[in-house]
Amino acid sequence: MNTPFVGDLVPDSKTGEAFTLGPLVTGPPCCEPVPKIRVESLSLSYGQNEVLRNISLDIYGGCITALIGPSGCGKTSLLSSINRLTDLVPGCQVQGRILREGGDIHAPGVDVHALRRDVGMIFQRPNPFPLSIRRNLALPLREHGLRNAREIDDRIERSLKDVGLWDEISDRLDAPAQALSGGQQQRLCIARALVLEPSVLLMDEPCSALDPISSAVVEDLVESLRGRYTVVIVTHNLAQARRIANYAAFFWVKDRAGTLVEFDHCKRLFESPRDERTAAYVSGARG
Amino acid sequence: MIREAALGLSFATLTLLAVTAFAAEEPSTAAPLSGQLTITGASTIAPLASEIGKRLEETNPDLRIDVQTGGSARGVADVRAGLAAIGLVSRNLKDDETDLTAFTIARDGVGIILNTDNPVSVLTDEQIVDIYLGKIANWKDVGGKDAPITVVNKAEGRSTLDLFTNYFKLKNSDIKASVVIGDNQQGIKTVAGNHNAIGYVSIGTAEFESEQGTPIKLLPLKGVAASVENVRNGTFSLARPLNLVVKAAPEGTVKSFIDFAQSKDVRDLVKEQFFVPLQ
Amino acid sequence: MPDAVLYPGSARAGSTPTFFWRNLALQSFVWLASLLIIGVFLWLLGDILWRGASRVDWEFLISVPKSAGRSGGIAPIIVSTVLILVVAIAVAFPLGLATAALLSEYARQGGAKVRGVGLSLDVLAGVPSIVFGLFGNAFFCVWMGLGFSILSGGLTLACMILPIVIRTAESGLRMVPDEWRLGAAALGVSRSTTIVRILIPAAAPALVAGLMLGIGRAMAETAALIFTSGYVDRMPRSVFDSGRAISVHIYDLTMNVAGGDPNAYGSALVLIALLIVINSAALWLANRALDRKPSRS
Amino acid sequence: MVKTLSPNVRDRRLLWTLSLSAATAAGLLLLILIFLAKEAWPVLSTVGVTSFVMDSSWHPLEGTFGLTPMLAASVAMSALAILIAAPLGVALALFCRFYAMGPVARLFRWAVVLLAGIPSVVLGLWGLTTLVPLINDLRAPGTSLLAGSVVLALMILPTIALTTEAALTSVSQSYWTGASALGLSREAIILAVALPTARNSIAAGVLLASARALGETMAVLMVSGNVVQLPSSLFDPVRTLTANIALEMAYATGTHRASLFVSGLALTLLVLALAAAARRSGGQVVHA
Repeated sequence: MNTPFVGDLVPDSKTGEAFTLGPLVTGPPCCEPVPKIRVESLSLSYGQNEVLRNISLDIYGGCITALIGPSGCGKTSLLSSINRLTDLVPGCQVQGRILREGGDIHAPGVDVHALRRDVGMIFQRPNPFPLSIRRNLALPLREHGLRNAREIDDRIERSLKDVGLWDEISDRLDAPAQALSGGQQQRLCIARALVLEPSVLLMDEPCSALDPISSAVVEDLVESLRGRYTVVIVTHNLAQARRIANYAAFFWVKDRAGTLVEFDHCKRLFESPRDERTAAYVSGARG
Repeated sequence: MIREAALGLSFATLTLLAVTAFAAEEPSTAAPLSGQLTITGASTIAPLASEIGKRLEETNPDLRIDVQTGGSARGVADVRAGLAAIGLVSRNLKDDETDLTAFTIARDGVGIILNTDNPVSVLTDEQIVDIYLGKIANWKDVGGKDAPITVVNKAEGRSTLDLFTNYFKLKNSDIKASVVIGDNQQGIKTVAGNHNAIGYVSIGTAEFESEQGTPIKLLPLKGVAASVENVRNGTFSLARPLNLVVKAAPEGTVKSFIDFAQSKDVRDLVKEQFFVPLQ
Repeated sequence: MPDAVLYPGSARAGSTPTFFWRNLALQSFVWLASLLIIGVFLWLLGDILWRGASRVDWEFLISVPKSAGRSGGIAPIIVSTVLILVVAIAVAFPLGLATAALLSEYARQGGAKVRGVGLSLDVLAGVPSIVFGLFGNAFFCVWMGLGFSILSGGLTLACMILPIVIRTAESGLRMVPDEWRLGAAALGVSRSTTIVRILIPAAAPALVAGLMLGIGRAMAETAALIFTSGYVDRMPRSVFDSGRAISVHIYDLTMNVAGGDPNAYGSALVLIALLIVINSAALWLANRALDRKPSRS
Repeated sequence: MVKTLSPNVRDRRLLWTLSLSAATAAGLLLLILIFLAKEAWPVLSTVGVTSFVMDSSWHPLEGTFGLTPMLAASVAMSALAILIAAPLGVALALFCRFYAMGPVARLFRWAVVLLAGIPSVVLGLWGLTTLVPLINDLRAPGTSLLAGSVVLALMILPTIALTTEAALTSVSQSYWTGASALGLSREAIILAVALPTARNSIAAGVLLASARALGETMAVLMVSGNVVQLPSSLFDPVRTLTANIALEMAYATGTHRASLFVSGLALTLLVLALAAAARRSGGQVVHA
């Protein structure tokens, strides 16, 4: 708890390779200098395979944090441990802590459903349920106890407007969701997360399975979410990270486990990286 | 949707159950005969008993007669256990079955059948015994073609087998069968499909099948032709009674059924099933 | 030549003729075998059609059997058969679906216990129907006091088709892509809702297919039903009545009733027609389930 | 109604319900075994297991209880049926998957499903009136191990064909594309890629089919002759364990009846062994 996070990079006392970072000094006005989520010495393994080693990282409220790095360095695993989706993976062990607004999400008695309601997640491939568009959005609402049909409809409308889908599909809400185009499906999935009014959104390469035009639409959408939501996004598209993120964390595989190499303001990480691996990666020389 | 359908289905079944449970407890009306009568036993008699039951139900709409098939032994066992009011036994009662009373409703002869392609037309009792014991294994030994004999025998426990082995003083374990069959028609089909087979089946059905063009023929026994007529007049000796058996003196519905089954009213049914009506 | 890539040991360069003959042999075997099977099948079907078609008309379907089934129709037999099936499905489907959901969705947590369930299902699938008949007779008819009844027969068949329903439903559920499970979990949707609202509808075609297999097996069953649902060929008034299933009817007509063959073939034809109807209905249902337009429940 | 329950409670209830169902399903087998054992006990306790194994003949009314010939007949008939049905079934699946055009494949598949649904009684009847006379022309009496095996093969062929086809379908399309990209012929792909990949599932399907073959009753009863003897040739009439039960059960009482339950128990244990073997081989089993 007493890890300093004011000021600049402080090497971790144990490995000297994990970092924490102070609040953004010159960031956009939406960013609050308060860590919404704090990852403390997190290690994660699937059975014998260590995937993440000793990650410490602060995620600031209202900002977009990009996780970058080559494939297989544990970015997605980190993402799914924030909403405890890793619980579903047999043999997955998590060490260290993840604090959400000060409370450990792994503490006994934490309602995992409530956690996931507040921490939405978008996947790489759009995964609308094999139901109608309306039911895709109504299902999570009903699940979390909303029964009033008008309120459900209102919230469906609002979230569809938020993702810019309302004008496109408001006349066919009862059509199967899987009849939508890929980009529309992904925006529907974002709407499905937003309809629960979460405070955090985890995005696992939300644009990588889409065509360039849809990808641009979704990217604009993500950017528009800044300020209202805390967004953590995994992306392989460095230009995209550079365009939209306030913070960036660079991961690299060391001894077959993912480690955090550098965490900084996005601009600084790209323009004047401290670590040579980061420099090589962001310049396109490696990775 | 599937879930709804399943729910609907379960609901429908439950309703059905409830309704029928109610229906089952309905008090009987003032019709002459009512209630349910369960009859189990010999598969030979079951079709006949079933038809008799239906005819009795026609005049007594509240009466239900359920006939279940099995074997004579099951008829005896179910009557003893009280599972059935009447048992069907297609043989005379044995010495250890004196606790039961039998009412004969018809007679049935058992005849030896051959395929019509078989030139043999007469076999003596001794020859039949030797064939079943495997001492004669080729038709040429009894005046037929040079072909191995296919011996068709009945499965253990059947009363036709009992009748056959008793008549010829055979022990079932000594019989060298090539085919063991269950019910009557299987015997007829087996012999019809095999030129060199010999078997024994109910005479009435064999006569009928033969008339229908099934390639089987009945052999005379001791010079007496195997025919329904000769069973009726008692000259054909390989015959058996078809019995209804009860534990206690019959009364009520049971008595009515037995009386009806023995009456002239069902003669046509007995003939229809190729059995021999009582004199 | 390219085969050398896959058969480094067996292939010699330039040995194309070997492969030519091998390919030809396989090709002819596949063709011959398929034609043989279809030939035998057509022979069988043609046989039944030829012998049964003259018997089957509307009258045959709506009248009661006369003279032990030699003449008359099979209306009560059809009703009994359908009732037995309804009972069997109403019991086996929910039970099977629930068990399948456990096996596919919770298998990891169950460990040895779930494996035990799986093994016992495999054995159950192999238990001869006649043994089910013995069991059903002693358990449902005698011990539970249901007697010879459609209910006893249906319950016995439910036991018999349960493993089929479970195994097909299980594999159907397993084939539902994980992304929906993850997506639902990420929304904080409970497992129960995920299973009921997403996975089961998604697996509907497989579930229906499994049910169809079960129904097919159940309809064709003779041995288990003679001892449980019984022999009475009267129109059943309730599921507590004894009722003769169509395959029992066919068996009795062919094995026990002289002159019963024509009606036996007629009944067999009806049975096969029923199977076709049920099969097509299931396919139609499965397709509808796939692209149905869900209402706002 | 659901509103008042938190997701956790709902999940716990669901798990409970599902476990209960699974326990019922699994308990069923136990119930059947217990019941069989209970009914078989009177004769097992007095006569002993050894006479069921050692006695050379089956005349329960005369005190001999040898099940070995029938066990041998059951195994031989099933094995022979598999020997006939497995190559044919796999060939049919290959045909539907790799050779036939769309509608033809659908037609064949439909025929196979229909064949799976033909009641064993009808197959038995067909066997008795058509097949048995044919075999009888070769060698009397026609009702034989061979007739039983052929009818059984017809019955289990759909199972094998459908399982194999399901397994072949699950062999991913990418293999097909990849193998085609290497310029392999259709036959090479089948032999080198498709069949080896689907091997386990096919094996599991065959084991399942053999369990079915072992358990089949009515058709076998009608065509195999039912004489209790160790088969020495294909043309010998034999009696299987299932046919034994069906032939005599309705007529059996006392020790005779109990010894038939021993048949049932023996059969179930045989299937248990098969199922364990199928588990070990480990493919995904499709029931058809």
